[in-house]
Amino acid sequence: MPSRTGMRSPSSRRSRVDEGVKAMIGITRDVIDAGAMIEAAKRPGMGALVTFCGVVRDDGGVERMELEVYEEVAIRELEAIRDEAMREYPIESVDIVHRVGTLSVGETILLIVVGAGHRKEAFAACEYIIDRLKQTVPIWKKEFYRDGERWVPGEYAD
Amino acid sequence: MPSRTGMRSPSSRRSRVDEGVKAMIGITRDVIDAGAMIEAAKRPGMGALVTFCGVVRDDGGVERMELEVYEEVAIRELEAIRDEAMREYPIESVDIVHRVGTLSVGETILLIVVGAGHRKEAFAACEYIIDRLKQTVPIWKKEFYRDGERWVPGEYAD
Amino acid sequence: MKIRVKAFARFREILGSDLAVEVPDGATMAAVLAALRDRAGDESGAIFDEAGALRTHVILMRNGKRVKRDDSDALADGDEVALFPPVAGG
Amino acid sequence: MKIRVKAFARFREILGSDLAVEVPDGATMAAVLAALRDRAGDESGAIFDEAGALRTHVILMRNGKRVKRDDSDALADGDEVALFPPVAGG
Repeated sequence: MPSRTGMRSPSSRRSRVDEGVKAMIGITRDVIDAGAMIEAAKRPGMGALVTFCGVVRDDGGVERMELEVYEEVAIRELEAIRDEAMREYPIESVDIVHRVGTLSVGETILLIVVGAGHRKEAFAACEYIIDRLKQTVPIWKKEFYRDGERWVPGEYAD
Repeated sequence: MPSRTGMRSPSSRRSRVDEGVKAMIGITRDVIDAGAMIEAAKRPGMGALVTFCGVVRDDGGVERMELEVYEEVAIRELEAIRDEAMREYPIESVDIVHRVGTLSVGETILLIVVGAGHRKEAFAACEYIIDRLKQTVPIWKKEFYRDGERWVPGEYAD
Repeated sequence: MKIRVKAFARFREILGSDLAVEVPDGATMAAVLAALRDRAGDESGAIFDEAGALRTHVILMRNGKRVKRDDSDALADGDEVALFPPVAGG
Repeated sequence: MKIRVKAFARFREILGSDLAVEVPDGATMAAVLAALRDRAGDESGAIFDEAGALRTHVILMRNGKRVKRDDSDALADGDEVALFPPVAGG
């Protein structure tokens, strides 16, 4: 059984504490605990947290998914995306945890939490982050069906 | 101590089960459990869940907040907003729980969870819902400072 | 007949919550508002202007539905009238 | 000298993961790619076109940085080359 990953007790080896703010950027093989991540992201100046949760979808009979990662590069890209978002939007925090390994339908693949004083910036930054992540972070998914399998094609040829 | 509210064991008297889908629209005096609500919102066809979490902000020395509600009308407005969102966007679920009573800085005032096949619609619908909610749902907030208090002005004269 | 009145936020602080107003059979919203203006006394300025009319930002409901301040329909015994400032939830 | 090669997703299935390629001192990316084409054998068509060039959608990295397929810099012993198809995370 995988353990649960939240920020209070991060089990990802790649968790980082940056710039005096407990920001988590991570790749994990454990279950992602959305509630723990949202609570841990809160700071007194925040009025709005927007969360994106990517989930294994039952897309025409998918039974499970296997995700693989080029980990060193993925962490660096996630950190770069967080830094871009913090520069481009007036937000207070960005946490991103991406899961790899074998996942079943309904399991959380990815959680992004953006905290801000106000909601417009939190929505815009969160959408920016997921769009960028899908373009640049070296992670791949293979879907397994009852009678076959396929690599999910990338959204961008980049 | 307030108990925790999630969809597995909703403690809000106003929880509703609609149209065969376990959608929660609620007003609660209990702590809102974001993780439980996100997990409960998941359906096999969903690939994306976008969550908005409104939080009591320490805005120039706010110590706590008291929220009051015209409950029958608020529930009806929340249901109307959910129905509008489901009609306007290709999404699969909308859950909205708004807390009232006395809250401290950092506590969750409101949680909106939108589930969809794809992310664009989930973001758009979630932002639509919070914008509408702030215009039409009869809830009011009073901020308490060390040396004073004030009613938060509404965003729209409507 | 008896009209139940709900006031919220600043208006609740002025008027109280869950009050009841006695008006003659066939009375309209105007009669309820006049009674509330009297009740508000010195603090009525938050809700009514100098001429005694509801301030423009005040929202008025009858039985949970928005109505205009000059609604001329006769009220019915047991009706619920609500008045409140602009909403600020979320 | 020895160049470490990482391949991901479909390319890992074809080439294996964490392989090493021996090339002469001073060799460039072209030598590594030629060795990988040989290794891929019958399945090289997923990665290389008929003329033996990398397919346009293939992403190539040297020590974690994107490089062009015709990069003419000499590689160094212990360098890590990575190749993979378009990413699909999130």
